[in-house]
Amino acid sequence: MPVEPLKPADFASDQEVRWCPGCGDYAILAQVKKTLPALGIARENIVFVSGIGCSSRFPYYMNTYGFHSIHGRAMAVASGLKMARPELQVWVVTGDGDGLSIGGNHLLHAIRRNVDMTVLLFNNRIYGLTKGQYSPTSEVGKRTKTSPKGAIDFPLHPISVAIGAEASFVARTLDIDLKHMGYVLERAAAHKGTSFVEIYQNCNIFNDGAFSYATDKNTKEDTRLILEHGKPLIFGKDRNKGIRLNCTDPEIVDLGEGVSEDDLLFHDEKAAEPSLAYLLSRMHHPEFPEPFGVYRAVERPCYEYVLDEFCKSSDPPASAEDAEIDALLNSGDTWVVD
Amino acid sequence: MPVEPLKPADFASDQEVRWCPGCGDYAILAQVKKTLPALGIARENIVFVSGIGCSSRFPYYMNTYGFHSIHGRAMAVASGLKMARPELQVWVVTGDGDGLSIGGNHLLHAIRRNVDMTVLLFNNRIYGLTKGQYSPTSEVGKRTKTSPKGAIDFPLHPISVAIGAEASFVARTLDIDLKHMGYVLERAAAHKGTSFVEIYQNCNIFNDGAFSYATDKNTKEDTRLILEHGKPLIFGKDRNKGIRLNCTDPEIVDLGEGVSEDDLLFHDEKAAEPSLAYLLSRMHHPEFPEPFGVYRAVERPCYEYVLDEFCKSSDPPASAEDAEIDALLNSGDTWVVD
Amino acid sequence: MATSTATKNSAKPVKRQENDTVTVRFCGDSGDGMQLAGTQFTNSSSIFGNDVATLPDFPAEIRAPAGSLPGVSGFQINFSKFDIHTPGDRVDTLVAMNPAALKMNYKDVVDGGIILVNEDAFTKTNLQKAGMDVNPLDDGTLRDYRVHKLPMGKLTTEAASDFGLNTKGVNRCKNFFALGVVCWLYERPLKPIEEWIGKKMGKTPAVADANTAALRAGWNYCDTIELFPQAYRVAKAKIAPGKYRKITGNEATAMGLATGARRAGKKLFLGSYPITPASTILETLASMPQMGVKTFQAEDEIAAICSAIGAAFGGACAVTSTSGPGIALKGEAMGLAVMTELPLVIVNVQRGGPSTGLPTKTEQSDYLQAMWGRNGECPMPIIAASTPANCFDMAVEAMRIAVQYMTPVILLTDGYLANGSEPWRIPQSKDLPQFPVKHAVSNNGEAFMPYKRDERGSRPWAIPGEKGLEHRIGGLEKQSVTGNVNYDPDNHQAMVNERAAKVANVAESIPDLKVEGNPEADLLIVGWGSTYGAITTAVERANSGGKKVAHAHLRYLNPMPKNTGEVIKRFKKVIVPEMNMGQLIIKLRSDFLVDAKGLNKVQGKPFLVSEIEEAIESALK
Amino acid sequence: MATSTATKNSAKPVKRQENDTVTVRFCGDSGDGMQLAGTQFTNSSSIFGNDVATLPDFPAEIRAPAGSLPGVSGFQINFSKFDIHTPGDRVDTLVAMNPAALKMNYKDVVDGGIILVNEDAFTKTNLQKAGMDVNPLDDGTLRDYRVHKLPMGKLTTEAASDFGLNTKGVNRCKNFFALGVVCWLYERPLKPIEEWIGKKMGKTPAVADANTAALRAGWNYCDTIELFPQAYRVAKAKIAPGKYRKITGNEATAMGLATGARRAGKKLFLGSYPITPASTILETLASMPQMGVKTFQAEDEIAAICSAIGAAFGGACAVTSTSGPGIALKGEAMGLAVMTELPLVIVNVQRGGPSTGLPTKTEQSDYLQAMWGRNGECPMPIIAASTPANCFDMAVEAMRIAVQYMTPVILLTDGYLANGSEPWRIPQSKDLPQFPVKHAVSNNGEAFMPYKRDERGSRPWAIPGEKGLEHRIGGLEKQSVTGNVNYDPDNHQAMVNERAAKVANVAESIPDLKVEGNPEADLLIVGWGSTYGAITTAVERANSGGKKVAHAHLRYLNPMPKNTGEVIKRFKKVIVPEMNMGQLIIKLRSDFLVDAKGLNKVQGKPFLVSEIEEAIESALK
Ligand SMILES: Cc1ncc(C[n+]2csc(CCOP(=O)(O)OP(=O)(O)O)c2C)c(N)n1
Ligand SMILES: Cc1ncc(C[n+]2csc(CCOP(=O)(O)OP(=O)(O)O)c2C)c(N)n1
Ligand code: SF4
Ligand code: SF4
Ligand SMILES: [Mg+2]
Ligand SMILES: [Mg+2]
Repeated sequence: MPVEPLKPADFASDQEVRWCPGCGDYAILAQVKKTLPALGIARENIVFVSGIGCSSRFPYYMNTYGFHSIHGRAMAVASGLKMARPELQVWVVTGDGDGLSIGGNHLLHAIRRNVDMTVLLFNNRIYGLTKGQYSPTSEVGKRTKTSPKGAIDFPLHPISVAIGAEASFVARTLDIDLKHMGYVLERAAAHKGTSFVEIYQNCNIFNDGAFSYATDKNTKEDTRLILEHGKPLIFGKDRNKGIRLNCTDPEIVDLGEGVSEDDLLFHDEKAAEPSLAYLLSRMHHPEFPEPFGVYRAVERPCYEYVLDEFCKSSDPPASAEDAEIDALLNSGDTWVVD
Repeated sequence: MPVEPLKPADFASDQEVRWCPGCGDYAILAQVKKTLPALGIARENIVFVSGIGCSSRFPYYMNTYGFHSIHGRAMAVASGLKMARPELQVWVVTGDGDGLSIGGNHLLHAIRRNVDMTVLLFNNRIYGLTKGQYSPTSEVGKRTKTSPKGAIDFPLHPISVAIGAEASFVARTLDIDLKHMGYVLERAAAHKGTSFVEIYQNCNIFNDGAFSYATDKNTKEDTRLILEHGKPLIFGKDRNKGIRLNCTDPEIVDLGEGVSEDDLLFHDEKAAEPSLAYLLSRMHHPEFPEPFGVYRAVERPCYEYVLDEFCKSSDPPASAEDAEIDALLNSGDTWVVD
Repeated sequence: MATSTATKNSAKPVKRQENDTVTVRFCGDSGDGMQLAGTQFTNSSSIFGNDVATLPDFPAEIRAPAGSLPGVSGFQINFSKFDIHTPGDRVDTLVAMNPAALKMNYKDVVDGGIILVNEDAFTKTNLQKAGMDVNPLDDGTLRDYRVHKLPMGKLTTEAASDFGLNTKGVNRCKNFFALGVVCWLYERPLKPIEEWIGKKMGKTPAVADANTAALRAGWNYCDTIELFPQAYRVAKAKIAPGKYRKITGNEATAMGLATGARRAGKKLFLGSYPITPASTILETLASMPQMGVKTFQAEDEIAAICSAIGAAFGGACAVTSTSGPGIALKGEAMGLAVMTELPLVIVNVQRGGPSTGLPTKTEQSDYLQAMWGRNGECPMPIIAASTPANCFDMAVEAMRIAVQYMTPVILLTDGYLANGSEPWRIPQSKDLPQFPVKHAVSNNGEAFMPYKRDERGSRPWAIPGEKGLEHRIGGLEKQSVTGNVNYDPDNHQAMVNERAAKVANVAESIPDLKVEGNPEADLLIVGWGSTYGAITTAVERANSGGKKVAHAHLRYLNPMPKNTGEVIKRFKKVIVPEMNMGQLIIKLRSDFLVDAKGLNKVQGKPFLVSEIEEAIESALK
Repeated sequence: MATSTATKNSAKPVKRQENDTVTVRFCGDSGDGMQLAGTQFTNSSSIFGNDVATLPDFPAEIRAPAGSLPGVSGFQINFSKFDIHTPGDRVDTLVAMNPAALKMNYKDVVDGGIILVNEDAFTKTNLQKAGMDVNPLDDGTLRDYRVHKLPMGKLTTEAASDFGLNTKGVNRCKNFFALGVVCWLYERPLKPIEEWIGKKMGKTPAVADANTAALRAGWNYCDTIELFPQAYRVAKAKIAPGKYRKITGNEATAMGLATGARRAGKKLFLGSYPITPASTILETLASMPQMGVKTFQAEDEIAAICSAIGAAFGGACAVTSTSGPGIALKGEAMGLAVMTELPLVIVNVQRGGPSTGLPTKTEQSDYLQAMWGRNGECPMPIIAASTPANCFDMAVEAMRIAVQYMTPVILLTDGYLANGSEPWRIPQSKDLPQFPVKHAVSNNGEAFMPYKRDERGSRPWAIPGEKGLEHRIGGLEKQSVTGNVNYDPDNHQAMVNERAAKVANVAESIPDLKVEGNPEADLLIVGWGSTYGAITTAVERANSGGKKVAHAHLRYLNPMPKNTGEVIKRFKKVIVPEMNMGQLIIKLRSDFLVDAKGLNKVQGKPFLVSEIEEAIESALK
């Protein structure tokens, strides 16, 4: 069925957007709206599912089908929806609290099952909606209302978690880099399987500047490493620095002084085993530039399509006499009394 | 306080052990009892906490303090216990269902917090207690009561999950290799932080022989790779095969034919970053020998000890007049009416 | 009490005493195959033409140590020439395969009843394992019973060792030997059993032949050595003609759900997580992909219900099944289903609580949880099945209410119904209710109002894929009609009222509460759920014994049938038997201000008929 | 109505009308600092010597778009020369900082009441953001009120721009300008406010000075231009002498828990997960490490309660705090606490439901969930606080009951109590109850019996570290006395009974239900929780208006005080006001078979006094 070309504005619902002025969520919303038309999927076949949190308000602002569920359970709701209706395009929007604190287990299991949907985890390293408690991605020592002496929980790294859970697609992008986000979103949407996308998102009210090192014009070339499949890992304003492998440890080297591009680590999204992607996920600011882009994109069967193969059947006719019911009820040992 | 030397039998409770005859759990129980005396910790200072499952019956059989909690929540119960009483030695016994299905999130978070306790995950790749449904570690295609056409969930690898969750100590052992198990248990108990130990365990009723490749005398030398810190990765009956690194991919090589030990990957438990440990966790039968022993053992602050530093205080004296209460209640803005 | 000659299987004529009703219990070690023997005895009895009711009793452990008390497994069958409703209070014939089984069960045998023991198992070791110093076969313990000691091990070995099985294999046939004996005793036909063996074990002929040989050996042994001075017969019951099958409650629930979805014209989606005694619903539905049934074994109970809610949003007939502890976990998500007004069936196969409690035992103690186990004003329809076969009808009903009223519906059954079985006259699809779903469709670009209600109070079910109906739902309070998020005080009150009214409206679509027994009585017994059999039998007996008692059994617990208050207030005395400490009675007393009295039992076991008879008696005193 | 001269702050004498009670509401955009202005006004009033009660009203969004309707934030204070119990039904003076705030609030002002608006904010854009076409200051909308338009922005700028702040910084001071105006109007002392500014903002003197200047400018503006023809005074209340502080319900709960643990001679452990409106309990306790309080922000509510159960097993005074949806998640673990009989306090700060509902609004709709939201027979003591300060006492009580009866205890408060505040006479530790815990100790190697009960029905609390008491507990049914796992039918019944009896025994340790108001009346109002203030005021007014009404307020909901039935049956008519659709009333009707009538409101807002007065009136008609 041909779909008329849509514009970003067609994806805006009639609900007033209610994030704090200056919140990074606005940029993400804008970019998602910009990306969707290119996918050529009719609005009615798209569903946004979320949990609870500032980020999870997202579905209300999209003129598609949407489900703002309960805290931490978006992945489970979305999984069920996708199993029942494999033909839909399903997006999950979640936060670092929603997706990794209360919802960590559902994330883990949806990812391993490789249910075909795109997961956007808005990581602002804080609980926004409940007004500023630390989150599982908050750094050690962070002082918040619930950690007045500084947080003592060692943070999770969302991408490491996803890779530990057998993710087939993992990527990272950033709220303010719309172009990069657009690329990543397109790739994620195109991937068959659970596409896990971490989006660094600024909460200007409770954790302002958490990612300033990666957004600041002066530092971003040195703090970000843009991943490109099949290319060596090069970064820096002058693109003169690279990442080399020392056994399983990455190290930063200066290009040119006896080190050529060929000595560098080459990115391979499609590596059969995720060890390279995992290793990349360990590169953290300030020791390393942080990798952005697609860490891993491999093919693996999707749960709901295999399930659908087993059960292939359209909605049954609602007929008064139903041979399949009769067959079911009469299966097994029966006897006749007359 | 000197502790009188205990014998394994001292750790047996008066409860009759009720696993199926032939169950791998018996061997683990025996070995835990054998290991404990050497630790020199008084019985009353040891607590075994579990969830629900066959494996989770474990605490009943130990003459220590014990808590058989609810399905999936052992890690949370144990974490709270340890926070309240950091001086205790706490063991968690869980199953692949209890720990990785319903309890996956608590496992993840306890591990990242590095609460100082030893977690024994009995992996039999099946739900035993509920009579044989597939588990999150069951292989794709496994036929069980709930997967009559074969399971379509891609399994989790417990060690990859633990590493993805920032584990400071990760190890694997096997029910029938008591000596190896003893070594791993001792190491795990000695480690300060969450020690995660996967134990391959045979469920002879619902999943018999799941690990026969690793237990069978004829194959075990070729299917198991015993990790030793600082040593090259060598295996095989004649110890003539090794693991070499090709970028981030392990490969099997034959020693001698132009390949020397020095070309092999050397094990390093203490690597600052867990990438090596992760890579090892990706070596699966039948493509690779499976690594047994300590994958990773690094130091990191433990949540409950830092918390205790903040709150250092013994149980308060129960005195009629309590200056600290009065100080608390009188804190903030007050005024006097007279 | 007439006597008659033997069946064609028998070598010589046997005198058989006619009985109306008999209760047999097989018990032994978990490894002894007692569930199988019991099931086959049931099948044979059903096919013979008796009415039957059964009660399996599993140990909590998978395989407790062989010969130990916790390892004992039992299976009880009541078969009769009349309609029966319970597996029987007390046992006429007990088969005990080892000392532990004997110890745990002999007290349930009627005075003068028959006890058949496998003598070979009464070794010193086995006696010790059962915690017995002296052999109860010798010390007079069993003096009130007719005890028959059979060397079943030896006899089975003799009969079954010619087919190439090893010793262990041969020994495993002794449940069929015991079965053969009891079949002889009660003149059960062997043919259905032999056919079953052929079908199930046919692939390994050695096994099939050995078991058949053991079965026949049991029968022939009785025939030959005249083991029993007296044999019995239970005449065929007057059973409505039709095609029958034996059905357990969980099978019936699973089939009812699958059927219900088709009667709605939809596919079924089940999101579930294994838990005793509900797992077999998941297992049964997992084997029905040909019906378009999709099952999903989720990572936990919360994911299970949430996946079902997602599937319901997508347009599936969605179900989640579990037992009490699982419901406790699902509470928050049940609230989401109430707020989003999506159809969803939630099955609770109740078990002994609180907490992990007694996982393999039965109880009715989750009624209050079903009513009120959620935050906020969160009403849901609740219905309960009364017999194993009734689980089918109530599952269909649950689905009907869910889709017609756009609401989650709780279906309560329990461990006793789940595992118990009865013969079921198989209904024909054309006689089953139909309630095809009509999804909302776009109306010329008219703005879609997802919370605009119809005459039932239901909102439209618009599903993704329908162009023009794009809308958003969620757990926040919504504005009436538009469904937008709304915090207005009056709107909240209005929506709370609308949700309550919708659930109350379900009463318009359910049958009146029927009064069984003697409607002119002063005493009314009000029951719900699986107590149906025991109450019915007790009330029948009381009435035929000259007393006057009425019985009303609630299958619809929320809302209750419209005439419930009128019925209950009509009687001078009201007794409410429940396998809990008094739960439904709280609602009855509060709603109707009637001084109903509870009859309560929390022992992991169903009521005995006699317990209810006693309560009737003392109430009428 | 006397008049008097001005305070020392004032330039010239002002005539002041004496009022008994006044209600002021500050409202504006979330960014306008209304909560702060309200709090400071409250402090000043308390210190001045009035009785006060407050009600903040937060928007559900963190920062809805500036100027929008959902972004409106409010804070209401009632201050009086008498004892008061509510923040006031209707508003005497409203401060509205922008059009949206005016629109959302003006209808609550009494006829002829004062409305102070920040004229500068009534721009076209702002009017549009509030969805208004015409300016309500001009179109007669406010004709029934005394409206004062102040150019607060401009005046604040003039006053506060000399201290080096940028425009934004200066503009942020306008809440203090408004506060200065209202302080003048009601003769509130500025000193406590200025001291507070000095303490909190002292580190950045520019900010402190600018705000102080704005505050004084507000006051002086009134003084100078004679803005109000009439000023007011509310005389000091006759307040019991002592040291006072202002306290919100959540602060009181947190302090009560910390205090309770010390009175038990133990350390406090809190396992919690943030959720509105309970988060501030976690936040407050997180700041008390000096009291030996350990707080743990868990990954979810289930981990939170389970960590607390683990801590209780270890010997801590353990607590978990949350709101309704969190309780729904904790149900299964609450059952574990019941089965293991460990002390545990579970705080539910109720909010609007069902599901996510209205997170920032108040409701009492979790009583039934507290009673029955778990599988199996799973009884727990439940208590409820009636005022913000009473949260302290009830938190101490919850801890006492938990450790004395070895049981989880539910403490119910709600969003209204949590955020509302009142002056609190600070108790002295020596006057507080003490209940030191005695852990079980080893007795010469005698076998330890973890489920042997004392006269209260409590089992011993033996904790790891005690040699000789090693034992195992868990969620499976346990044998009486020994605590071993046990599936015996009679034992299960016995244990269900023992657990119920223990909870019932709590009634022995609690005060009788008191009858307030006129005990000779025919009409009794039965309340619980935060309706206390509104009911008390309504009953006082009715009685002083010549009617006869009694009031009984339940703080102990399970078990109820022993005389509850007797009290309730004594009256001809019983009305039960609840901020739900009728929950406690179900238990009252069922327990006592009394035809009590509900007065129900589910609007996310507390009862108005007038609503209860009306119910009294129509009941007495
Ligand atoms: C069951 C439950 N527990 C807790 C909450 C309260 N809550 C709402 S959102 C949230 C965390 C939000 O953090 P995050 O997911 O990072 O989203 P953000 O607001 O930062 O975008 C919490 C704790 C809730 N709504 N439901
Ligand atoms: C809340 C809850 N859900 C489900 C169950 C049922 N249940 C008990 S153990 C178990 C799985 C056991 O598997 P595993 O953890 O692998 O242990 P094993 O028996 O294999 O040792 C399940 C599903 C339960 N007891 N409680
Ligand atoms: S609180 Fe933070 S995350 Fe939430 S809307 Fe405001 S800026 Fe965005
Ligand atoms: S079912 Fe399996 S895991 Fe459980 S006790 Fe038996 S053999 Fe062991
Ligand atoms: Mg966040
Ligand atoms: Mg297992």
